[in-house]
Amino acid sequence: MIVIFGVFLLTLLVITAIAIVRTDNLFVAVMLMGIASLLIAGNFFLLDAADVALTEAAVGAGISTVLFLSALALTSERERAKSSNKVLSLTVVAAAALILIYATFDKPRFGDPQAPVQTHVAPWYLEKTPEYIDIPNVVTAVLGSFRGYDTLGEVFVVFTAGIGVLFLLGSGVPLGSLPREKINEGLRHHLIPRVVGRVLIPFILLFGLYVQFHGEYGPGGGFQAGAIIAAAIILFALLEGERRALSVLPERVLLGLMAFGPLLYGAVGVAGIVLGGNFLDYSVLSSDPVKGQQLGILLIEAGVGVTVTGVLLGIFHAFAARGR
Amino acid sequence: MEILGLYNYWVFAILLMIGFYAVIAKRNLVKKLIGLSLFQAAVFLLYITMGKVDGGTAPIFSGMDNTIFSNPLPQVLILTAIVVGISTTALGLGIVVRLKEEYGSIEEHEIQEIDEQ
Amino acid sequence: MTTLIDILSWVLLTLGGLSVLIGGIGALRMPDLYTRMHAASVTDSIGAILVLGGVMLQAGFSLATIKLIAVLLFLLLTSPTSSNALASAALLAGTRPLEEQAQDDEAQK
Amino acid sequence: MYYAVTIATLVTMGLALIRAVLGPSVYDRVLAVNMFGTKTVLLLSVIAFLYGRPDFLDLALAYALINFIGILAVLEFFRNRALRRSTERDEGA
Repeated sequence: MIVIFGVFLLTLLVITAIAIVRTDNLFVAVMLMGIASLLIAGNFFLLDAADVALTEAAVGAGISTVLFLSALALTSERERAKSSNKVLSLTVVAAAALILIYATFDKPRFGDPQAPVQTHVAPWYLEKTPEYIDIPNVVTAVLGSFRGYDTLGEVFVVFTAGIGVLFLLGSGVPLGSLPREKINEGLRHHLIPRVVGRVLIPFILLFGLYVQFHGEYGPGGGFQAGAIIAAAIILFALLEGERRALSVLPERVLLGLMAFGPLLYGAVGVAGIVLGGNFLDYSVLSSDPVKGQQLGILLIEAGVGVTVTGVLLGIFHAFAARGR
Repeated sequence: MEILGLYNYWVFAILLMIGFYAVIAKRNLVKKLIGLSLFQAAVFLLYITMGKVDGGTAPIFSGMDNTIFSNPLPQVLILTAIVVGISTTALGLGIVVRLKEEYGSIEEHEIQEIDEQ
Repeated sequence: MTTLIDILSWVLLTLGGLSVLIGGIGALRMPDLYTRMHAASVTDSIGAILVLGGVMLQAGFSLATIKLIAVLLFLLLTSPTSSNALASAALLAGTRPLEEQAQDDEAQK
Repeated sequence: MYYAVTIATLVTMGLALIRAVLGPSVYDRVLAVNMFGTKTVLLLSVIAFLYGRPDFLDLALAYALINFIGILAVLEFFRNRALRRSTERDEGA
């Protein structure tokens, strides 16, 4: 039965995707992307990926809509040109789709426990996590410890993307030099959203912290928590105007946060070397190897969370500042 | 159920190609980025689908014995990829915004025309 | 006692599912934006209360119930607010309710 | 019984999607997205119980908290657009 739910959601997803490509109104396309994100998160949940669904929820529901809309506000809302070489592109795409579908017939069936993916390293992770790290969430264990190098790389990619956006867009005109009426006051005159939003923001922040520190026991971790906390502060900026948001978390602090995460992550790795282990080997951080692993994961998750918050907020402010 | 056994992969292929179509056929740069996001979503779907095990549950121990767990590894890869995806999309949007400021347009062929002049 | 709670929760879940469905049909079939909004709010308020209430009865007294109460509270806070924000944005942008439109058409004749 | 509720929610999601694709105005689409969000919250909470893993209610909680931001961003976008149009008109006049 659950398989059929998944099939239904996926069918809706395909319909949404076609609608996204067909519409020439970019605002509508962004709205439909929101729906696609909800559908795909639902699917991830059905496919047993609670952590991934939580990430998609944290990123897709708020932040990506906000970013696309601020880009649309700076560019244009309508697609003007007709598609180029429609027939040719459609032929290429259809041919490639057919080849891909033909290739799927060699794939192991959905959910097959004997598929090569399931037999290679995954059983080892599932078996050894209680022994080496002793935390319930295997995803966090793999993310933080077994594949720590990968995650370090990803954190650097996020950091680089953030730096790139800041280089491209800069931070715009400094707020102090602007005449008063030019400063974006946000939705201050909309009383009801403002009151409700104010009630909500502390809870979102609290939930973000819960996701950050509960990540070893349930779905969660630095990536999700960073996105959720950034979402809370973006909500504040939308409601109270950017100036208030920037006085809470000034740009210098944001830059510091962006750099602090990778530094903390790297420092934990170097600490491993100094204490006589390998890079990113947390076992030596404490006298008890298991405790050391747990401590290491806690620290690097904190680093990840800080970077993601800093980068997403930095990007948001860079786009918002460009509108002035 | 045999027919449904590959449905997720078919949706992956179709979704991937819908995103790809937006990237190659559309001339609006924001639309191309939206297409790229769809493309990304399709890849995420492929990975997560591969990690699913029949009768399994999410790989988070909950004190129950003899439970089958789905594969944690694809989930780790995709979890980080989602956040990386949004930051790179933001970078792309940043480039589009700068192009609009310099060329006054976000349509690919108009930018090319201005360049050729 | 458990049977009673079970029956009660099934009743709540069925009613909730029904109201969600009715609201969905309404949101599709109603003639203009404001009436559609009215239909959609059925699914957000009574539908959510009934469904989550039914699930809560199944969960018994546990952490899950507290989370469900939180979910319900936040839903009841946010969805009317976003409906209100949307309606005011639409009204300010010049979308008018159907009846008013009809009256104007009459007046023009 | 969970199945019945799930099916009802899924069908409603389908109906909301049709509304989002048909439009006709942008507000209808925003309404559909909003409706879709609350339906996802219901779906996730019911499926968490269907799977017997109520600890995954965190997901529903995340959506209940965060969906709001998208709608506010849309509101802000409309407000900005109205402002831009009025300044353009002023400059044109």
